[in-house]
Amino acid sequence: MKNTSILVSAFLILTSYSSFCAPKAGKAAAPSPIKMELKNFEALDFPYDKGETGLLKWDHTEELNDASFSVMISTISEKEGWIEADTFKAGEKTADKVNLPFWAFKKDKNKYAVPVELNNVLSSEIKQDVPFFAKVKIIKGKNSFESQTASAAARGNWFRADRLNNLLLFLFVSIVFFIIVSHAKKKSLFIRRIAGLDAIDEAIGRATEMGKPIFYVPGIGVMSQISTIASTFVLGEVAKKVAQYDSYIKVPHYDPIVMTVSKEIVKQAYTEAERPDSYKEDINVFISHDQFSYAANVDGMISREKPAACFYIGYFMAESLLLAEVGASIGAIQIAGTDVDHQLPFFFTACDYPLLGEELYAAGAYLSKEPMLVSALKVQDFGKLVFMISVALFSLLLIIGSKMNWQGLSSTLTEILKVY
Amino acid sequence: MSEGMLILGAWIAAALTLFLFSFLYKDNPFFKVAEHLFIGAGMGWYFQTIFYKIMIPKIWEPLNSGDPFKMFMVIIPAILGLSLMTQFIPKISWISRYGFTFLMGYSAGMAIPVGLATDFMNQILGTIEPFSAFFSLTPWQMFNALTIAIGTICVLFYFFFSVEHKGAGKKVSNIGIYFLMIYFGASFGNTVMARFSLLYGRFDTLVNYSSAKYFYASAWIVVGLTLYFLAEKIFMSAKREISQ
Amino acid sequence: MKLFKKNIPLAIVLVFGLVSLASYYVPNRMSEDYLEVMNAWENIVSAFGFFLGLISLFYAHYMKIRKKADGWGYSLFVYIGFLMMVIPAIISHGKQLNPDASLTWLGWAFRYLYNPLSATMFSILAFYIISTAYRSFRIKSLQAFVLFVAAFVLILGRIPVGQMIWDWALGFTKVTAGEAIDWIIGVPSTAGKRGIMIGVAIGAVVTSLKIIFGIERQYMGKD
Amino acid sequence: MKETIQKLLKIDRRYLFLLLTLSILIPILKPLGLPNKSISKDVQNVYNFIDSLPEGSTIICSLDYDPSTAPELHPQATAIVKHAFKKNIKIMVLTFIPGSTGLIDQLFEKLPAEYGKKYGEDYVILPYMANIVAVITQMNSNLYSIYEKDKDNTDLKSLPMMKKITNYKDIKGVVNITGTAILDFWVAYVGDKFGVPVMGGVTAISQVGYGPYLQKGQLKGLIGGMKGAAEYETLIKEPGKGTSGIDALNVAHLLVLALIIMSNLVMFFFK
Repeated sequence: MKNTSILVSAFLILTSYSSFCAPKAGKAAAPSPIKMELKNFEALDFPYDKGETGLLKWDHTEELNDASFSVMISTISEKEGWIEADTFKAGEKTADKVNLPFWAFKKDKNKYAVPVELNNVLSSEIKQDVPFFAKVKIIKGKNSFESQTASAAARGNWFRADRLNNLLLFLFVSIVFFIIVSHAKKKSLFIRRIAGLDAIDEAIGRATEMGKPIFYVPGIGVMSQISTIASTFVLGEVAKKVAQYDSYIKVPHYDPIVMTVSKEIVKQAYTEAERPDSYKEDINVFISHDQFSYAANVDGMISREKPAACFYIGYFMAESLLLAEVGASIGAIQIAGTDVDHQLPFFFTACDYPLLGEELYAAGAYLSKEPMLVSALKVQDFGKLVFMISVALFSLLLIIGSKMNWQGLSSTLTEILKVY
Repeated sequence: MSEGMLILGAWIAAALTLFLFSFLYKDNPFFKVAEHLFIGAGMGWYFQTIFYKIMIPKIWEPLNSGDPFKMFMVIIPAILGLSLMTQFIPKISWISRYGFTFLMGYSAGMAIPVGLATDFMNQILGTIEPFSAFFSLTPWQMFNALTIAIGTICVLFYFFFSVEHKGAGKKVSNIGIYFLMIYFGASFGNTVMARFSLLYGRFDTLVNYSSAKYFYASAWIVVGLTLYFLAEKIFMSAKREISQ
Repeated sequence: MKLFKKNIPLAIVLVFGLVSLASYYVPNRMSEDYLEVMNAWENIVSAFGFFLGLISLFYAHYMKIRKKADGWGYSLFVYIGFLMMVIPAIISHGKQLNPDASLTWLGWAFRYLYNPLSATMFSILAFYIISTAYRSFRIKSLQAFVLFVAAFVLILGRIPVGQMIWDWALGFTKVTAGEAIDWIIGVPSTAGKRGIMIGVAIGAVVTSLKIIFGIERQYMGKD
Repeated sequence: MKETIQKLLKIDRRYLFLLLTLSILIPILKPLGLPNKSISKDVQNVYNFIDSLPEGSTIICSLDYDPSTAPELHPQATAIVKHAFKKNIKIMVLTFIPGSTGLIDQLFEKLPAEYGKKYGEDYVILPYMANIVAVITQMNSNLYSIYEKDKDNTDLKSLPMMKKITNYKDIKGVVNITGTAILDFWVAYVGDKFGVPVMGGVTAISQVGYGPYLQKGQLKGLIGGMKGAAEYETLIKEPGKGTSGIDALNVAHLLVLALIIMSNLVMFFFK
């Protein structure tokens, strides 16, 4: 891999460099009769980062026991500008304590590996590759010794090998995604009943009978939020039905871009329902780009216009209950869906038909029955299956492992799943 | 700011607070005034934020910096932003798509690895972690670890879309529903205190504004509102009698 | 025309999607710069979007006033509220505090106009929480009972008097209210929340894939 | 009779609103002094820590809350400041969220005069800073490289109480009162890294999440919500907003519980 080659070349350059300058440094700083050396002391670039961190390595030897170290860094020259970057005791900061997974970093307990965050040491923002010099002061009792000087450059790397687990998972998911989606069949696939979505017809029908409007509140999300995208999908289907029933819908907006998109969608829905003449520009109204004034005004509108049905579908924060409770007080049928987990309890208690979390994403597929979308639902189910199986399998493995005392199993599993 | 302005401020703040609260009794002209003022003030607040935090430092200054690269990096999003305005001309309104498609791609791309990392891998890890030293746990901790793992699986099963929830599947998804109920109940109950504290804070401010220092602002406004509602009630019932 | 209306926008989504995706795996400064630029672009585009909203808001209320529609008088207050924030902002150059920490005009408008309105709207939730609780925590089924118990324990155990009641009624169990709350939040409630979160995460990943590869394009309208 | 009781199920919700208003308003006007005897270990720890500091030592108070969480957190901050003033401990106030500057002004409007304290000698208020991690790490070497001036633009070094202070070595402890995740930064970057004792004051909701930090001793103590504030006020024997607040919360919570029990009883026996 490219990384390793960079590492190796850096290593070669550095070792040659440090061996070249070591004698000089040794001569300069050798006042004490007993000499302590660091074995295999080297400065490297810290791998897989954007180039702000260097790495110092040396072997642990017996004579270093109960010593302590003070790491010195200079970016000017090996003679001046030394800044203390780190101090620690022997046994700390060994290579197995570096926060990188086993496939990306050799975790040798008998080697010190000290990352040096140049940003923090120099207290300035680093914008390009920085060459630096490093040496270590070894303090043992009252004596202190200085090691040879090593140097390297902290450079930006091109691949985060520590995130390989994430990348593999992503590739796996996308392959499954493409296989399932490209085999989408024309005949309808089974989707389990989602009560909240079945109620849409009932709600619109009732509003039509009573001659009252329908409110569709898309929440305070911006267009790039997944819940808002899902909401525009449901809006399309709801608007189509409203057009068919020749009822009246109102969509109050928080975000102007979402309004732009919603206008197109509602217009399209009316055209598809063959009622383009019933479409009005004031179906989508902009209210306010401020959370609570939006809530206040929508509350006011609901209590004045007394809609027979209210939809709250999209991204909601504290206004969830502000809207749902006013809707409930005028006796509207309320259908609500959001993926914000901590607002779900309020929709669940105050509304008639809640769509819980993921059900919102399924709404588009459920209502349109479009094969491509339905098959994407299968991918979602597959993902859940993967989760369930891995939890079951890994926990079983861990339980057996802890019974049989398998060393390293839990740390290996942890590193595979850990986010770096 | 002079003392007088602070007292005036207290009167305005007390009035607006009480006007919004009056909605709890019923919709009324005072609430409507506060509500519309709030829309304007909310938009005004954002307007000045956008003007002083985005328009000036991020658009105006780079454009005047004379650095062609910086200017270029502002002109592109500015054109994309302007394309949104085609919304007002129905014939070419499709151009506004260009204004947000890049945002859609950008945020969709960002969402995937982060979603996999924090909500997928991390959650598996969190669920299985207690099992790594399973036999050194107390029986109660063992029970808890198993409950979380099994509960999570049941809840996920409830969300399965392509399987009909019948027979054993129904039982599993039912167990999942119980876990959801506990989450909903607990999360609801947990929020109660925070909301009550907020209300306490509002009331405390109102009580503060009703002190002599502010010439009893909140007290006078409460009296005024009460009189209004009484008068309206009497007037309305009188009107009803006449119409009967 | 289809090229401009559909294909190019979809290509933009694809390209930006893949580049953003890759930036997670590339630690180099370039990917950081890319994210910074995207952030700035997002800010600028949404700033223009805000003006789109402002224009439609002003237009709608202007029409109400011109047509003397029902309640047109209230529409005047939209403009008043706007000016009451914007004029002070211009006078005090967008700063809320003077160097001597006294309020500027904008600071005054924020503290006595915007803030009470926001905070009051937020605090109205306390009233709605009580009426929702009254209506919906009725034990009609076993599921509703579980919902009720979880909420009840959390409400009771949070206040000192509640803890005293708990100790009086359930003291013999040697479990304190705090421990019961910790258990509910830490164990069964975590399972419920985690299930929702994982479902949502997978749904979000799949939806993002659909967007990047142009399978989900409802947001572009249909023609 | 039965029908009248049944009507309770569909009671006009405005009566509920009225009850809630009274249950919160009355304790504000006339504190009931409901029992709040138990004092949690974590609050006691904060109190003990500050109480045992030698006179004249300096602590940092990072006050990072805005009006939305102020009802819970402002009483905590008030109690801490009162305690420090009583013990003649000097306070350095920092903030990392812009919304809290007004609240900090409010806090120091009257308190110092009551305890005969002077700005610059007994306490100092530093200006708002945006980048918390950079600031709190940098303060380990030299705080003047970040804060040259105080919030009134006076040269910070010229203030009497700053004479002996250059970095964390001269600071005895940090109290961070916040409704955000800023406390996590203090724990991770200052407590763990530089060994300065960190204590927190948080909202009742986020209190649960800090269990692990307390257990491992990364947090020396924690004040949680209004109850924590009330407990602290009891400890320093200065009942204030926390005490009346917890009264109000007690009554309001009991009201909710009574209402949901009542609606269930009515449903069971009369339907």
